Amino acid sequence: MKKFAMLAWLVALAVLVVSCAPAPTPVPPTKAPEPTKAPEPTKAPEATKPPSAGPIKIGFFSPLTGPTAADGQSAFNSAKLAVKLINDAGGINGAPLQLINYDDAGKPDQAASVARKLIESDKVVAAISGAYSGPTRAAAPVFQQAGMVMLSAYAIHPEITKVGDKIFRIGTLADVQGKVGAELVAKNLKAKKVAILTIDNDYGVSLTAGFKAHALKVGLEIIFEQKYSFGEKDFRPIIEKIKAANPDVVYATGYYAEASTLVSQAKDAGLKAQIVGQEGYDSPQFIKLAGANSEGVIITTDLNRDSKEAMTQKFLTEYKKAYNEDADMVGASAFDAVQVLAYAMKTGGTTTDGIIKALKGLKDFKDCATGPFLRYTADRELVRPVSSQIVKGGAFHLYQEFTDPAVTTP
Amino acid sequence: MLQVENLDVHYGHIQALRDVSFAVNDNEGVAVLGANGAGKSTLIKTLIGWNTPSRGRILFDGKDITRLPIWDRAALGLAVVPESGRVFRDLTVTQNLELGAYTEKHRATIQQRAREMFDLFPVLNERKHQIAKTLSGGEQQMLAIARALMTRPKLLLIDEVSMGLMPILVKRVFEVIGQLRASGVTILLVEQNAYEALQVVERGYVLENGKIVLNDTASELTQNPRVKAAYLGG
Amino acid sequence: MDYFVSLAVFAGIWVVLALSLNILMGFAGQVSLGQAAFFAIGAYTSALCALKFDQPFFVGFFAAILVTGFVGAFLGLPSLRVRHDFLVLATMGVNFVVVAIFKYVDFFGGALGLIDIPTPRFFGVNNDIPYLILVWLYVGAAILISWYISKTWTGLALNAVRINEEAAAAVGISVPRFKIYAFIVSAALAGGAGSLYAHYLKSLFPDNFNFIESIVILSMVVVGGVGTLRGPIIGAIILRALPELLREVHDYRFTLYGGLIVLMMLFQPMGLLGDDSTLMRGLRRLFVRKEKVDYEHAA
Amino acid sequence: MSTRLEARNITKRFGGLEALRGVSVTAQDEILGLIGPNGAGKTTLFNIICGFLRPTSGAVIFEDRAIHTKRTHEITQSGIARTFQIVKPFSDLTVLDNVLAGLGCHIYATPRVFAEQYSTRTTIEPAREILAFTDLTKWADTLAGNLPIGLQRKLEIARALATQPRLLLLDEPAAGLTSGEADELAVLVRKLRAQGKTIIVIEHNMAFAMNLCQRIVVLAQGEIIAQGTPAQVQTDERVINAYLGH
Amino acid sequence: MSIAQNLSNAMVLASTYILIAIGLTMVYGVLKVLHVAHAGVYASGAFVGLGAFNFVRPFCTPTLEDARLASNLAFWISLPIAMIVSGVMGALIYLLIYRYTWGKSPTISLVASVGLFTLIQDLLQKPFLLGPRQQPYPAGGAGMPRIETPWFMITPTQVLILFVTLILLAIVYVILNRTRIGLGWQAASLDPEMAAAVGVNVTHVIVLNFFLGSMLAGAAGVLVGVYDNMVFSTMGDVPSYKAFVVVVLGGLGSVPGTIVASIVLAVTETFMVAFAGSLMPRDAIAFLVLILLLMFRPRGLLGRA
Repeated sequence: MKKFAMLAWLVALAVLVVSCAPAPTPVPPTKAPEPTKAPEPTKAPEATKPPSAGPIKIGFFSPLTGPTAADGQSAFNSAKLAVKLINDAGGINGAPLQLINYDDAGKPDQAASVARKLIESDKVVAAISGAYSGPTRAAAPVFQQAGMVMLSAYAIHPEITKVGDKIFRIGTLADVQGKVGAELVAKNLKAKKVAILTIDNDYGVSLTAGFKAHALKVGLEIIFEQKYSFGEKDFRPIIEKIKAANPDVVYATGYYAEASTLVSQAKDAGLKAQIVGQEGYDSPQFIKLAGANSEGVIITTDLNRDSKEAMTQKFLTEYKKAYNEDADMVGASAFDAVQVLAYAMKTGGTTTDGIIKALKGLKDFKDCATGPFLRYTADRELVRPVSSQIVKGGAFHLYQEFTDPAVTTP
Repeated sequence: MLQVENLDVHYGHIQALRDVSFAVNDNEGVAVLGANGAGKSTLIKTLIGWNTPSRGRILFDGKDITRLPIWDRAALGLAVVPESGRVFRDLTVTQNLELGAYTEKHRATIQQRAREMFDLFPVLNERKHQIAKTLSGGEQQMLAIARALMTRPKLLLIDEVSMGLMPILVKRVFEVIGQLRASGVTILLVEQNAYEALQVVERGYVLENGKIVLNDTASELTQNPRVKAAYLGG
Repeated sequence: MDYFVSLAVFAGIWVVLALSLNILMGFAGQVSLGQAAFFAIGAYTSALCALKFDQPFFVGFFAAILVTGFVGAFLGLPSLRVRHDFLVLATMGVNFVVVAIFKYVDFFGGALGLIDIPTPRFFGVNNDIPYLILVWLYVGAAILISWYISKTWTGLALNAVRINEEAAAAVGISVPRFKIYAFIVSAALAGGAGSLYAHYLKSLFPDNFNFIESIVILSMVVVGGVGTLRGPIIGAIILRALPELLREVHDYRFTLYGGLIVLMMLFQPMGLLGDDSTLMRGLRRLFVRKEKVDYEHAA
Repeated sequence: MSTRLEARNITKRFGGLEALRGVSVTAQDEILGLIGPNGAGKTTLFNIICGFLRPTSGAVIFEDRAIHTKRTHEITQSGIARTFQIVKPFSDLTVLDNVLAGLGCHIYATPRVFAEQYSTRTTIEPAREILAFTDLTKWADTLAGNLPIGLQRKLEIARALATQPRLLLLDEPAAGLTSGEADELAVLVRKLRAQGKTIIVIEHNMAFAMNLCQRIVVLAQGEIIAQGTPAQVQTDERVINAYLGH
Repeated sequence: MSIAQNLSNAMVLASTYILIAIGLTMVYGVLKVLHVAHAGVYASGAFVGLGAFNFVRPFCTPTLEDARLASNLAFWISLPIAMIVSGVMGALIYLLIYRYTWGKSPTISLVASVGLFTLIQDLLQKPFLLGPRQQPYPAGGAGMPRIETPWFMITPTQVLILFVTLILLAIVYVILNRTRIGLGWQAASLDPEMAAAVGVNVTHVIVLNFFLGSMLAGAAGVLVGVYDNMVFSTMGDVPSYKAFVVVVLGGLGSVPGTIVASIVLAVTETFMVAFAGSLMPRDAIAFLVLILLLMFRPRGLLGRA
């Protein structure tokens, strides 16, 4: 036993030492720029190289472990795909892009540290958050303070962009999504009575706030409202109550895991009301998990799979080709974040000021999966049409496009 | 039957038994006497296997069982009536008896023996299906003895059977032990109640502070002033 | 540099958390899986002082310590009723309820959390170094407090309570009172750490304080060595640094992390630096010549 | 002789079991022996006196004050200390610290508990005196858990003495001791008596009790069956019956 | 809203709690260990069940015309496979870990268990096992009927869960109360030392204990996976603490107590979510109930004093 213990300790120690030893060159976990990244025989000349000759480094962080790892993986995969497509097409004015990704494990303090690591050790020129609101909000001030642009791909917390003039957002603000939801319910579905289900995090709360604000204007009656927790698997008691309240529409915020459970249980319990969701549902996973129960569910989202835009279709097919699965909304947003950033660097150069200037000047940008991007507001929020989709025949299809600036402007 | 050689037992740094050697022969009753804390319980626990000796050997039927797992000792024919009985409190009387014969695989044999026990202890028969914890202290002690007898043990270890019992019950329990002795069961008795214990055994040892200080026949020990002094307060 | 500063800041915060739980667990013997609740209460108190009442950092910091200490006394009450595994579960429940309150009550920011918490700047220096120094001053204070407690009558009483409550009562120690003392000090220390965390991270969400964090804190104390001063410090630094160091093998970092904890518990149950650990025995053999006590002939 | 402690008509029930039935005991300034077979209720009575248990009915009066509603630490602070049948030293602490823990008795309830270090010259001196008195000086720096049982019993007495009690309850202090150790112990207890402390001893070892105690109360089955001088008790028919099992 | 419908839903929820918690209770009964990694076994069970289901289903199709029938058959094959693999996994956990931490401070076992749980979850998340995404487990009701009454309705999947739970409970009951080994278990959980002294091989009993309890957890994983039509690597997160609430409510170590506590908790949750769900999340409610109960009954609902 004694010897065995010692042996096990040695093994453990060896593992630790090996894993702690700094890798000779910090190999970023992306394979995309590999061809251009020639083996570096010595490190010394690197310092003397002109900055334009090396790859342009973009920082990226997303949850690759923990309960939100699936979204982090989608985001990371899509960003890698975008970088590959850009590099295949000649990079940024000849210089290849290099994506440097770290796992934040879904934790804000890890994101805050990772942000600093990206800035210092990896010397990135700009960063993209492929993370949820908590980590994104924790990293944003770090980039702001370092004078570096950060794009939030899909985190929807309203306060993220308020951190400062260097923080931009790709995804539609929750407030806008909520408003579009209310518009859809009132105008397109011609409903009167609505039940609201709110997931008890920033995402759900912001969506519900937007929805309720607009619901007053369009004359909806909210007859039921309830919160539930992230990861909820048992909506049955709530559904029983909703059935009793008998609304026309259930506006249910949440992500696809909760949503697929909700729509299945609603169908089981014989709930007749139309279910309306948002981009959190927008994943092939939703249809895969809910199966036939997902038929007829309407959501508001940025990704229009029926879009005729070349880049949308290219993203969808290339993603499927690269990863052998269908792309989702989170991935599309991360993809677009890279696209927008690449565009900004192409037009404005790789300095922070240049990127900001280019982003501010963005007009009707169509080189993206969830486009077109009309412009950035002064608050660095994106203005664009919001689409709504309906599940039909086991796939998302366009239901209605919302372009009314009164609704879609943040 | 049982031979103990040079046994040392430690609890951490405390030594509870020092160089204890003794033997129990076939069909013999032996008592180990001693005051509280003299090491009697430690001795029994070491024989059962609850304690591991730091030195010495325990031979049972010629086989070295010093390092044998506890449950295998039961299979060899070593049964125990532990201090305060330790019946399985939440199980029924019958279940307790069945557990006594745990090493016996045939159901019919087990039932047969359980019937024998009910004959031997009619009071248990009345309470067959009762949960053990509802039994009185004396009944629990009887149950513990019956449980130990279920294996038809070669050697029965009995630890402080009189502890916490009313004098009338102590009498009754010792009567039962006497009967067992008479029917040829080999018994090692650890007891504070020297007077009763020496009535039912042939030989005795006196343990003091972890050491065996006296070794004699029961009748001699009863007369021995040292025992008398220790127990009857001189 | 900033990266290491941030690692050092967080490491310092976790060292305090580990030390705070150590007072409860190592000194008073009360195993708690709710330490993140006190951490949360401190963080929220301090953040609210800054955001809702416009108070400077130090006001929030001391308010955090006071409020958490007070709440600690209250939340320590279950320890008077229930023991051992029941207490573990009860404290875990406290963690859930506290997080739920922060999440569902709008005054505390609700699910949207608290944001724009200012990071204080000292001496006109425009980086985080002074803050880092402040954090480690607090770590020093926590070490000093732990050390001082262990030297005072309170420490002796807590030790007595941990070892045997009945014997403690029999020498005149009010067991409930000292358990509550331990809860107060432990909670207050964790509360201060929460304040430092809030002002460094600048934003707070209720989910930052899930009971998983309590488990991490407990693991730090146990891996390092319960009841010692060095143990929790080293445990916190190791468990905090491990995921960062393992970044290079990032695909398996939590597999390794979990595996190492299991191995630790199998082969070093006293903790890396516990009194009877291999490492400490080795160190002692190297540096101290221990006179052999002859227990045999004690009597 | 003034009455130090009076237990009045104490009854204690655990569920259906009656451990004590209307027991009344008075202790003057003396060494009082409490004997009886196992399960007689001796330790239960101790536990009631020192506050671990509440009597189902009856009262405990210590120096004219009722203490049966007080908690253990308050009772200890008011001047009653005890030892345990199954020794409970603070095993991870040194022998010296164990005694210091007892010395803290009158500090624990004051604010000094936070400010003062427990191991200073002013506290170590009296602690060492107690160690010397109980002949434990040699073991001062040994962990209590590592001591042999005999010394642990002594340590329990030392720790109890450190609380400066006027009434000392000793629960089977001679159990597990060699006759030599028991004799030493008896000497120690007499010395304590000479210092003016009242002592109640639970004892199994009759020889020890008869030798040491000035007066003896015999309990059996939760009732007092006899009391008097050792000589009286020793010859009492009921005592011999109940206790010696004849 | 229908009280009867909520009650019937709650009973199904209770069934899943029972299956997960009984294993924990059995482990606690003998070892007094808070076995967090049990939730890892539960998730692994779901994963193995799903893997077996997906592997077997294509083989069932050529011989059976009806896809529905094929899927049902595949489920009934996958369930015992998942249970056996989970059982072996549980037994290994004891043999490799708890055997060595037993008898030391309970926090050591707890921390080891937490480490193991982290490890299991992280491994499950790897692409060559389950991957980071939720996977559907489309077994439906596995051939069970739908039950409809005027007051409430039970879906085929719910019938399946109730049915399997009842069968497994019956088996556990028979094993514990009618077999020699079950008697040995009861004895070992009451007094391991004494049980060993009458010849109960405590090591065997404990291994069997882990095997059985983990089998039930594996079954729970499969059933919950089918119920939610979702299997994912972190599905053990909630059970890792919820099962403890059940075990503690039940009085730590009492099997009947666990069953009662599961029902009490499921019913409380169901009705509290309906009436007070916006005041507090479900788990916080569960813990509030636990804390309040512990303040009044410090040893759980059916705990021994």
